[in-house]
Amino acid sequence: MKIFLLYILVLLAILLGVYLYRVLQGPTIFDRVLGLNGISTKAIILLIVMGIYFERVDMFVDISTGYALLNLVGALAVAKYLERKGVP
Amino acid sequence: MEILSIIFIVAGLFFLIVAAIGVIRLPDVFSRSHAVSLTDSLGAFLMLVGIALHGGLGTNMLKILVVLALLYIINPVITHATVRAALRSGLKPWKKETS
Amino acid sequence: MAIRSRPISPKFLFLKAMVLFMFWVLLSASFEWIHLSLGLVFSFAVAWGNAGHSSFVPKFRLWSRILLYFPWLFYKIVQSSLHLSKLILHPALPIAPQLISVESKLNHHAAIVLLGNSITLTPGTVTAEVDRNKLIVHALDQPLSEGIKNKQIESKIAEIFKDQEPDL
Amino acid sequence: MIVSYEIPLLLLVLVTAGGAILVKDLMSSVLLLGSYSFFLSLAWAWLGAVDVAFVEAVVGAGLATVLFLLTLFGTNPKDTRLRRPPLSLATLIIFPLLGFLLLYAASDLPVYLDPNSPASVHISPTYLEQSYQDTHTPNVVTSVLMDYRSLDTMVETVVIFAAGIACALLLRRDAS
Repeated sequence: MKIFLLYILVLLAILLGVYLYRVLQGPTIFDRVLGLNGISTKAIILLIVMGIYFERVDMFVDISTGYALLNLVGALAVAKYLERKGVP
Repeated sequence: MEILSIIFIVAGLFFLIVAAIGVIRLPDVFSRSHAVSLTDSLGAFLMLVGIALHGGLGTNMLKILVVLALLYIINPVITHATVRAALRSGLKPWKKETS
Repeated sequence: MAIRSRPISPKFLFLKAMVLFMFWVLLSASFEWIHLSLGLVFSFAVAWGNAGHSSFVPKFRLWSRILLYFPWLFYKIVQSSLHLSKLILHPALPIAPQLISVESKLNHHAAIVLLGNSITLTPGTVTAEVDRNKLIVHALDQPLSEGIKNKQIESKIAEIFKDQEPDL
Repeated sequence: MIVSYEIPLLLLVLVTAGGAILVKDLMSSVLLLGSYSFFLSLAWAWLGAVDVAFVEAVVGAGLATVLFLLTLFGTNPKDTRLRRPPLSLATLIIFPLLGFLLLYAASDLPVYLDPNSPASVHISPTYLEQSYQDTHTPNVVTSVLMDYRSLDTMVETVVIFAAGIACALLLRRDAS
């Protein structure tokens, strides 16, 4: 089971790399924002899998809750900014 | 229980990988947002339920389900905000050239 | 859409504080009296601090109907996820993205919010703009936009909100 | 079994950091910095420093992004395009040299997770064993921060508070 979880972790890191490609390359700014949202969802899942791997889920779940809430604040701020100022 | 959780996790991974392929392949912001929402809804659900089953009953399972509920509340809001900003800033959705 | 500040109803305040307090207990997972009393104080403070913003006072019957709506929504999510994965993995990428504009007959703020969130949560369709009860939806191909146009989700939500007073 | 899973995470951190420098406009740079702190806090979480990861997520991904955006609100749209001058010769020589020196110095550090390293035999066991009897604080990090070096922490807080008040006074808008 532990090896299986490790494979999942590595696979999730590769998926993070895929989204990072979208953030780095994305033709418009909205592609970057979208990639960032994908990264944060993936990071939340990755943290919980990490918690299962270390058998300390109680600590890691708290961070992922904080991630989720902060991600909301950050993404809404970005969307508000882009709506008000237009595409740079 | 163990096997059930592995099945859930593998199914979730399938949807995550499909969404990543979609984020690379699809042509513009609007259609990519569909791929991201695919991960956010079904992929995350299957992954987290699989992990919660693996952990067994208890407060940890409950906390993981709380994170899942938060994801389900937050993600549509973020996707909608991004897409609305894209539409209002004058981006045109991609159309097939042949039509 | 304007935020009206209305008189704070004590029952609503108490319910909100209790929900926040449950969240606190779940996160702290400790039952010492000092933690519990701190949580109680803070949840009442937070509930009182933003009591003026909410215009939606939930009722028990409504909530139970909304909870019964979620499994059906999840079934729709699974259905359209499989459709979308087939589209993405298809080598020719047979997509036909389109913006469609939908006018709904719902007349509650909460119902419109639920409709928009359901459409966004279902893969393949994203709510791009909401103006009172007119929604602009971006759909990835023809069957998905047909699914929005025949108003299956909307009729379900209208069923939920049928005995509420309209406030839009 | 010790697995070096931190290598892919650090690679992602490196790519984002490079991208944030090389990208063309400031807004993308801010977004890349946000994903940078996501990856960095994943790396912290993998190394077991959960509270550092939490602070990195809160401050780096949440607050810093919002602060950068507030700054960008105040700028002219044409200022956010970046023009980079070509690198000078001194930069090209000094920075690789500095990196080489740091790597050279890092080779003297004890191996990661080595139980015989000076840090884990000299003073840490004392704190780990006695902090609860001394201070009655359940969390060791909190007991070190708030009890053993409480004066230091207090003065730090005073400095941050003074800086915050100074910023608020400088940036305040006049009513007139």
